[in-house]
Amino acid sequence: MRIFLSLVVLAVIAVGIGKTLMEIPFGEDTTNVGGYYIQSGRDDTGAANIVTSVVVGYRAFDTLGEVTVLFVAAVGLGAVLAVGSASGRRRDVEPASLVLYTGCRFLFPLILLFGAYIFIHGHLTPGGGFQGGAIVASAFLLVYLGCRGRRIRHGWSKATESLGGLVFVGLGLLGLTAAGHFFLSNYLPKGTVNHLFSAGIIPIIYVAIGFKVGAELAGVIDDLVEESE
Amino acid sequence: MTVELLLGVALGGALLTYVLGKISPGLRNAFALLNALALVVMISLLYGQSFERALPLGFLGLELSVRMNMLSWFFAVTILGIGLLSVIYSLVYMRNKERLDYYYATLLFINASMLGTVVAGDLLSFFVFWEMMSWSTYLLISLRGGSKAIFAGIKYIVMSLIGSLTMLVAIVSLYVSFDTLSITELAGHVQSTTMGQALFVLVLFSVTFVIINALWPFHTWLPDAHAEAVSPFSAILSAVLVRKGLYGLYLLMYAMLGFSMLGKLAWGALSYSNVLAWIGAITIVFAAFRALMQNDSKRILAWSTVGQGGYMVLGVSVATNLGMAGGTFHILNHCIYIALLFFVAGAIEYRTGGIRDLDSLGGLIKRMPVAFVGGLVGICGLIGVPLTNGFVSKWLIYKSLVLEGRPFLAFAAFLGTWGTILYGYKFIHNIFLGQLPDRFRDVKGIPFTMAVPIVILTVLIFLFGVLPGIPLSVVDQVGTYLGFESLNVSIWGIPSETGTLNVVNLLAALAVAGFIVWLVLRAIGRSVSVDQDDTYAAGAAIPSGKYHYTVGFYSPLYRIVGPYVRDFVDAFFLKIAGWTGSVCGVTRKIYTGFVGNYVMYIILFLAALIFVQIAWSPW
Amino acid sequence: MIILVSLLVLLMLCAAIAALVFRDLLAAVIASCVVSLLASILFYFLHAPDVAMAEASIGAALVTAIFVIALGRTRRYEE
Amino acid sequence: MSFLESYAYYVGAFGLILIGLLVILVKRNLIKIIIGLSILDTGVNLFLISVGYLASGTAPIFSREGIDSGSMVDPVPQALVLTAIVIGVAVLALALGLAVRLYQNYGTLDMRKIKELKW
Amino acid sequence: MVSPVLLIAVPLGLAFLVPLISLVSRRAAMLVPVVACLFNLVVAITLMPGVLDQPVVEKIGGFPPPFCINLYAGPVGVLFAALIALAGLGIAVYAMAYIRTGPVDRYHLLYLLLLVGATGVVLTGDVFNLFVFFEILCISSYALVAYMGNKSGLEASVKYLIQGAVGSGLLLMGIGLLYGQFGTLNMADIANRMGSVNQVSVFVPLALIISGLGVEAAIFPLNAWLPDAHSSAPSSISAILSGIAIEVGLYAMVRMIFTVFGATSILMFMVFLGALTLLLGELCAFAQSNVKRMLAYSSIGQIGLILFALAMATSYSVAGGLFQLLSHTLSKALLFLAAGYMIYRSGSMEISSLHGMGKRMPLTSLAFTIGAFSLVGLPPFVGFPSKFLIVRAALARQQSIFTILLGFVLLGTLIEGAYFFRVVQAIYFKKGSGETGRSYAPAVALVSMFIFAALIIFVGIYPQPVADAVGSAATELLDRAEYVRSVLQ
Repeated sequence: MRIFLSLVVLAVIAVGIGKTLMEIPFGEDTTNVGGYYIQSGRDDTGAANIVTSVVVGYRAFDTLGEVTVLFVAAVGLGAVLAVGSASGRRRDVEPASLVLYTGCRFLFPLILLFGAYIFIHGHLTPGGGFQGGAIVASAFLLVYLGCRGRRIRHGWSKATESLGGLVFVGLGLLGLTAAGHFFLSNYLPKGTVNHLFSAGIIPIIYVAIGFKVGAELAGVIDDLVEESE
Repeated sequence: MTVELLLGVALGGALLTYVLGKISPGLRNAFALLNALALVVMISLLYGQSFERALPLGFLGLELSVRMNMLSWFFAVTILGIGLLSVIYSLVYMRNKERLDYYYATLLFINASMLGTVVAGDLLSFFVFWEMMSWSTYLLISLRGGSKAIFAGIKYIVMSLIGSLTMLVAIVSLYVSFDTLSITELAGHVQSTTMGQALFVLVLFSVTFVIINALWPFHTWLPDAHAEAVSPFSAILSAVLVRKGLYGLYLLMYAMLGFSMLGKLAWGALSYSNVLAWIGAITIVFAAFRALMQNDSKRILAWSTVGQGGYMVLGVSVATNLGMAGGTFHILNHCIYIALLFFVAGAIEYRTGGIRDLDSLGGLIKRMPVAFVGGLVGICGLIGVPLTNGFVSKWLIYKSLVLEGRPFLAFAAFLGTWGTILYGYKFIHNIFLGQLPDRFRDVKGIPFTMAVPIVILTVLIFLFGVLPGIPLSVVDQVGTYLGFESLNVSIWGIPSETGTLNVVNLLAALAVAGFIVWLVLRAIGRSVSVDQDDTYAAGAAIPSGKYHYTVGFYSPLYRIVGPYVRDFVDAFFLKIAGWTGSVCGVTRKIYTGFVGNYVMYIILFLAALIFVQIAWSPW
Repeated sequence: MIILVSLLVLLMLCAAIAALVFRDLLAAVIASCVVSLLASILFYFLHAPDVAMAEASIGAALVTAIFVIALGRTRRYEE
Repeated sequence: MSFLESYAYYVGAFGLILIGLLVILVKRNLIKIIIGLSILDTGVNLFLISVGYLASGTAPIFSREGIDSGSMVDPVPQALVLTAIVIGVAVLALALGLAVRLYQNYGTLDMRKIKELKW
Repeated sequence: MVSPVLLIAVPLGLAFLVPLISLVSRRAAMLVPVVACLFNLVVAITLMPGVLDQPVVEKIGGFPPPFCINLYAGPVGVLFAALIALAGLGIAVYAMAYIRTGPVDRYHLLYLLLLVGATGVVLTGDVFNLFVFFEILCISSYALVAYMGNKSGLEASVKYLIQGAVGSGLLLMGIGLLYGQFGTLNMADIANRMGSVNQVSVFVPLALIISGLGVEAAIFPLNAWLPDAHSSAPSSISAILSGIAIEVGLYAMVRMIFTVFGATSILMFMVFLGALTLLLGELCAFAQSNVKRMLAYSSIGQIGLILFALAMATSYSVAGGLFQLLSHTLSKALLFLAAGYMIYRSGSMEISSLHGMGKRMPLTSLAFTIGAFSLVGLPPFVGFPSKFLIVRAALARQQSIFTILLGFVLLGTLIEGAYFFRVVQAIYFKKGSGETGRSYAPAVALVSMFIFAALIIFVGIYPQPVADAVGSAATELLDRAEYVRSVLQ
């Protein structure tokens, strides 16, 4: 009964959306803002990756919000799992096998490095702070899986989160005082496109995001794996 | 002496009373008394003045104003006078009770807001003060605590809220049409309005005023509220607060709409005044019988308040200068004797330890003579015995009804008076006459400060009864202010072509009649007083409690009319409240607690929007 | 190309339906992981390498890991 | 064929969205509902990307000189989806945390049994 | 030159600072929201006079508007920002005393982020940015609802989260469809191009967006999360959710309908929906015996009233709706705050356990009474001018349908009055069982309550400045062309 009703209702919605999609031809150029970004994104922001120039340049404010969302979730998860938690005990699990342990210890720095590469080169190649951060976090996930009992120090992860966010906001606020008087305006020299040191504040922001996202996602995993404190 | 100052003193005094109460109770009492007294002095200084002034504070682009004229002055003086007496009375009555700071502050606040309603020069400030009056009254009705008082409070505030919401709609509708709320300006504009709107506004306003004036069928809040409030406050409720409804009717019918407009709002016999008059008549009769059925001293008085309101409305709706004068004068008179009676009932309650049940009182005449005199005079005024003020006003109302050719209405009014006599007698008899129950042997008389208001009011009843010209000259000025022809008032009464009301002649006639009665009684001989236990049934003495014959007073009458005078309106309203409760109980079941359902609501809402658009494309 | 895409889409929808019907929650989680992974491939076909990366690393990997951890602390089967 | 060409992605996207919604609507297990949310998110993301697609386009990255900027796909939906993915994972993480705590408190994840709050 | 972006950036910076601060001292974190709100209040008040003449369009990143995200600090935005800062300040002060258990630093951090999200929603001029800030607002409220970690809090939070997530999914779908049709996300730009496409095809995005935002705005069939969440959250959070979160949702919805879509044809439907929401909310509230749940349902009713007024779409009615929104924020926040400590002392949320509170906690009870009276719309409290404006607006439409709907709305108010008066009586006039000793709420909490009470009375007596601000806000909301012009000039 319930399924039937759901299907009927969803069918109605599908029909409605389908009708609307007729107006949005697939695979054709309907953009107007996007076209501008492609045309002048390189000059405006100095980033080769136009997605990056949109994410950290034109729509950097969204990204600030996005970072905040992740921050909220990490903090909120901590709060939810911490308050009135049934036990502060760590579950005793048998340690991983030596092969896994050694493999993890070996892979951990490599994955970290890969993550760092991804977010440092965010303005040049696909990837950026979020992807890099997620990879960094997956390194920590590996540690949890392979080297049970190891945990990141909360002080450090908190400080990283905090500093990452502060760098982002601080860079933005500097824009108010620096050239142009706009929040998050790209006031640093843009350099040459396709060079590592180019695109003004974009790489700095992406690095900050990378650290922050890495720390937050690792914190999320940490919170879920262990009931903290 | 300005009205702003008056209002400021009244409102500020109320707040200050509360603060002072936190410092010292004595200081608070003194201040409350002083404040009430100062207000009376101030209002008497304002006698005869007439002005309208804008307040410095506007409200949402509207100009607020206060005004003073005979109508306002008349109502203000009753409010402040009863307020003062009530405060005096409270000093002892409320002693040793809890929350006195709250009590005095709220009492004075209610007085201040009532004062505000009558001096308001525009409908918005009228409404604001009206609402302040409503909620502060609500805060005081339940003061005693207990389920009955709480029920009375909620009943009052819900009715009152209905009234104020309808009034708000009416006021705003006027504002939307004429872009002003000043009463004087509206009076000019209203003449140009359409019939439909006039009727809309009139009906909405009338609902409010009928509710607050507790006319049938919206009387149901009053008996509960008046009976359950503390007595000094019941006096205020009954004497002045209820009559704000009449003030509203005056404003509406005469100050704003005017005769011509009222005259136009008629379909044959079904005119606004007629409907109102019949509501008044029904109220009179219904309330008289309901009062008769009560066994609670304050409830009797409460129902009599309902009934007397009917007289006033009768007088007002007749819309001749005589009827108007009768109605207006009756407001004053009622205010005097009902306050007196509540004070008396309160005094009995105070001395007997909270007893209001008429079956268990009796014989208090010797223990509380002042109360007896006050009660008797008050009841006489209520009934309209000659030489008391009630007589004059009722006489004016009857006369106007007869002159206007409204025999049925006049008959209803007479019927009501008979009822009044019956329950008035019951009140006096069951409290003061008959045997004194043993447990009341040691009851003391009324304390001095409680006696003061009683004595003052008793004197006033006689004064206005014997010299009706004093108040009538004021009443006449109210009438002329509202546009009625002036009555020719002399100090002794109203001389006119169709029979003269002259209290001197009446006095003489009564003196002669009294002398004859005295002679007859003397000729028949003295009655013999016997001891209470000096009665025998089949030779055996019965314990005195058994034949306390106030129990079941009028019970034959109850058996006959009882089934027909149930308060079915009240029952109806309670039923509506019950229905609302069940509707609520059903409605809340929407929120089943299962989150899948909740998501289903969201999706259904979306699907419904889309479906309607696809099917009918209304948007 | 279009056939490949259609197949992927079909596979993805099948995985999604599998996630709907599996009573073993772990299997359902893996199915949703497959959905993400296939979506990630589709992103790549749609010339969105950034998004593909993000979906693969976040949507497929991290989310699945979080799910599995959470499953470990609750119960594995639907009641 | 042309239908597939035009709408394969859309079908995929809205298929995911509808299946996700269906999971949320008919399933009682909280984890299942959260899986549904994740599928819903993926579907929405896929839809957004498909909106920006240009049939003959290239990825919007000037990875080497001489790429025709006219043939790039729209970068804006990609930026949006990046954001949406992160937001999705944030919500999911929080939801799973809550689910864990809820399980500790109620001993079940069946939402039909978890309805102390109603009416 | 004060920039409106400071309203978002500075509190956000402070929020990022909190983990560092809490490394030093956990309790010190509780000062951060207070500081942030004070700052925002000052900034918003500084911006206000200028904005009333000429809205400030802040281009973030410095690109020309359709290409950047812009903040639109018009009268509405700044008014809301000020309101958020004001209510946020009062509740933050209260929470300093009220929140004693759990990771307090995280509480204050999430609280601050919730305010940031709300401020972002009201200031932004970009559809997707609105979504992002909305998520900040929602996610932090999910977490805060569950903050106490008790059964009901967790349950409410999960239910809220599921519905909220579905809502935001729908919203995102709607935004996607909009982008597909217009190729832009800037509100003014979309509004500008709205005429150029087939009106039928924008309906589905509109429906999606209304449903999505409607979940957070708690309009009738979409509001099932609200009573649970508002009644189970810590009282300070109930206050901010009732006072700010749902209003912000409603604002977003109205902004979408008025400015972005210019969908005047659906407004009549929204008027009905508002009246329906009002009636159902009040009816449900009437049947409650749990005081916080009653307040929560009353919020639904109030939202219905606000929606009713806003959807009538005349300058009077929108002004009245915004005024009502403000008065609801102040009153409901005060009610929840006062109820919070009464519940804390009596240990139960049942109305029957509040008996005799008038004697035990006189000041808190007074605060509750003021809030209740104001919500019912009694003068001289702030609820009255707003009710007056709404009634005026409804009658000024001069159509009998609006008069009839107004009758239903007033019926709702009557029911609301009945249950609030019932509670006030329970507090003051019923004899409480058990403990009767006096116990005051902590001074800090009382200060916060009295800030609200004083505002309620002050604005109730002297509504003119607020009425002016609200009036120009209404003009802004209704004047689509001016909005487009000032952004895209």
